[in-house]
Amino acid sequence: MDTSSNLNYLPLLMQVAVAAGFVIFTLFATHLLTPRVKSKKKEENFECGIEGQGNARFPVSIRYFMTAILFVLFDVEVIFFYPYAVNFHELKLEGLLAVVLFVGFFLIGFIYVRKKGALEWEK
Amino acid sequence: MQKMTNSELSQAIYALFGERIALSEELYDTLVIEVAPKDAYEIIEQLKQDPALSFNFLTLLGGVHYPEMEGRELCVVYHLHSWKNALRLRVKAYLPAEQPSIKSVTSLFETANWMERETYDFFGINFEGHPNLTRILNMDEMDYHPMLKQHPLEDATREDKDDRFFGR
Amino acid sequence: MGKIEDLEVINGEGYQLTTLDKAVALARSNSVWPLPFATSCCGIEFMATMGSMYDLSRFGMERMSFTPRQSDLLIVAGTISKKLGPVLQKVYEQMAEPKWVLSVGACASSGGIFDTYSVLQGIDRIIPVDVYVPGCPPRPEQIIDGVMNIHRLVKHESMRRRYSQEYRHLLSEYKIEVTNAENDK
Amino acid sequence: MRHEKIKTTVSLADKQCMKMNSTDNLIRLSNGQVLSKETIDGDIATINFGPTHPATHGIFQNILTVDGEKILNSVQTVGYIHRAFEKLAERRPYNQITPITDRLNYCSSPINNLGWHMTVEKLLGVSVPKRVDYMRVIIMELARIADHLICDSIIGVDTGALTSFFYPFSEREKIYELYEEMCGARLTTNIGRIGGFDKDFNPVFHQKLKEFMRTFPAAFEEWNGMLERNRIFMDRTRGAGPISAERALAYGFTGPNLRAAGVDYDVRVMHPYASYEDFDFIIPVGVNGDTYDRFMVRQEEIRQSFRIIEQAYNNLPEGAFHAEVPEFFLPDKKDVYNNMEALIYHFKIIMGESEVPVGEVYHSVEGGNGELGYYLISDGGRSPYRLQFRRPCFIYYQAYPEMITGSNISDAVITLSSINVIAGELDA
Repeated sequence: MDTSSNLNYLPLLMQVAVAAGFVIFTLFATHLLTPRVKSKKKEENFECGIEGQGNARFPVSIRYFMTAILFVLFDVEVIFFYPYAVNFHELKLEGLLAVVLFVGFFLIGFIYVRKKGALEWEK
Repeated sequence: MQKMTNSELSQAIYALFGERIALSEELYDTLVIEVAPKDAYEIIEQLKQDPALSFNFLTLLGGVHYPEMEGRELCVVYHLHSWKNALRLRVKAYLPAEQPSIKSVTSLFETANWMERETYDFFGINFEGHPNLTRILNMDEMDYHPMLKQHPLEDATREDKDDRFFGR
Repeated sequence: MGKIEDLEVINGEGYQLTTLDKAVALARSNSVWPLPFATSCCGIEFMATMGSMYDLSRFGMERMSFTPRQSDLLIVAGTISKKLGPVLQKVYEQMAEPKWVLSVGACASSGGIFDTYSVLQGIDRIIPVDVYVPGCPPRPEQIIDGVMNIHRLVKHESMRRRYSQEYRHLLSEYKIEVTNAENDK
Repeated sequence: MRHEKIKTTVSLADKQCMKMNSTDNLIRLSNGQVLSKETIDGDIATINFGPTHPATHGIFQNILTVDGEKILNSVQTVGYIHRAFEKLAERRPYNQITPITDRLNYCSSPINNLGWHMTVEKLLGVSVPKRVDYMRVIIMELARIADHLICDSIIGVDTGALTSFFYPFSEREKIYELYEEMCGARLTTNIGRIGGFDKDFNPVFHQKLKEFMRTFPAAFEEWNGMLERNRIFMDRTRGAGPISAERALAYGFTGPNLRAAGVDYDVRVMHPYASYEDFDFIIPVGVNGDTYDRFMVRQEEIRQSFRIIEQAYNNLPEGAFHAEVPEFFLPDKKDVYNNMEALIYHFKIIMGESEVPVGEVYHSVEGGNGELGYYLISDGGRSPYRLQFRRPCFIYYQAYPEMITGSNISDAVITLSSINVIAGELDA
């Protein structure tokens, strides 16, 4: 395996090392540098200043989850457009067909979601 | 239509209620009438519904404490305002200090809800039929009614302003 | 401002040697995140301080955080009544260390002109205060001067202070019972 | 089939919430937790829109019972900065009550001060010269512009347009400079005296006022253009927190909030004071009383106030800048040293011993938020026997639960900032 190919991966490796290094460094640095004063009142959850009631772990209404997951779905779909947009000319017609098909499935899914009324906010 | 003057207003009120108005005088361009606490509610209701007078707006409701007047220590003051005749009317009802209680006018004017709670909070006047008569401005744990004249202005538990130095 | 010169530093060509303490303190002093506990008139004057004319964000105080979890400086601007005392105590106690308190205005510092039955005569009765700003309301320049004092405090604070004996004594005076031992991390 | 009802462990908010009006639907569980029926069978949450909250712009608390984003009920707690103004006013002499009044509605404190001075003048039976009236009108309309600037910029902040806070605030700083020329303070002004003003407009005030009148319209229209026809702003604010005219009247609304609901009641028109009848200005009236109408009514009122200032400033009459009220107006130093009465009056005013006739009077002015009234009972002593403030914020904040029930939390936030509740005035 000629060495030249894995040489040009070096910058990528350094990039990953710097990114991961920064994250780990800040995590540990803050853990070491900040003083820690624990107290019972500090552990309670913050309810705008008055005594908290009950606990916050309860089934939040489904609409929040539905909106969030649909956003993730269509956001990930957009990511696939980047490679397609880069070599748009080489992929000529069948490339276009593949993408149209891909988007078509999502479109059908979106229409179904609209019909089901998952995005309506008020019941 | 010609705006009604105070004198016409007092005659109209006398015509409407007659002897139930204990006293009526004109102080600084506002007619002041004094009524017995038990029929304050009907008088205000009639004043509101009467087409000619139509006192449709309760401007202010508050209490006054007169410690030296026997049997009439606490006074509830209603400020009514008739927008049709651009006239103000002040209705006063005097209550004894022991169990001061009067019928609440929240059913007539929604705005009286908090004003009555504030008057209860300050003077301890009980408003019968009030949906939620509790303290509104002071802490719930406060046991006395602060606006009564016998209570001091300063907070009793403070220790920074030593009376000896302030010549009190 | 965080001038490098007044720290004990060793200056070389293009580099400076200083203790970790000083470097961290300098970084902290220029990026304090305030919690504006603005209740009454001083709150509006604090808004004027954050406005474009006096612009508090020139000093690294751009980000106002309203949760005590992400704030270092509690700016109490305005009257604190007795009903609000427990709320202020809870907000102060839930702030992450290291934390500072700036009491803006006469009402927060000493009850001001409201020497009445319902006003807490000064917030230092319930929480330890680092800097007091006089005035009713103080002019924005005065508030910024108070913030400058806080920055000076932050810059010269050693990292050991929050574990020191007198800090623990100060907390116990305000009946804040600390659960972790002397210096466990 | 709806998913099986999970036993939620949510309990209601603290004891304030327990005081919900219908107490029959409360069920006490075995472990002592109290739950309302809706909490058990639905995903009802209880959110604390509490004292320290960025959206409340002040210190009051709403415990919202929420189903998802829709608000079902709101229980309010106020009084967090109750400073006992009325008890304090019974201890201070008359001219020292002015500093208290400007801490009522501290966004437009000159209106409170001058309202108080007019109340005492009415009690004393003093009529002030025309020039004082025009000076008072100019200062009160400046204060009204300043108050509306803050309120409308906060609506902009709450709909996400932070720049709409910075633009009007620089205008407000110009108004602060005008106050400084007149009374030395920016916010809590303590402007004027009982019977007029302590000093006339000095040349710097004239120059700054001319400068303000030259630059303000353009700057105001530029800021207004950012929000008024802005698609996002209109979608967010139209239909948020509506209140009908009857409900507004029942709740005792006055001022811009009532005019937004469609009733054109304005104290300056129905009971003109400080010679307001000399100026012509229109009363803007909204249609359906929602946040957008309140915003538009306040914007239009800024323009009308500006027109009043122009009219008042252009024909400002000559004459004395204070009335003959010796027991409240500090005589000049040369009089104090030369004649006896001035010395006595000087001493009385400083010691606060000036006599006031016995009587009771109610006078109200059109404040930034509505009819700001002073009910003064005096027994002739050095301080009022009883002074009650008609605080518009305290009176119309009762309607807040009714305005937000059924709307989303984000609408509740904008509604709160659009009715311009000032905590200082709310719990005096």
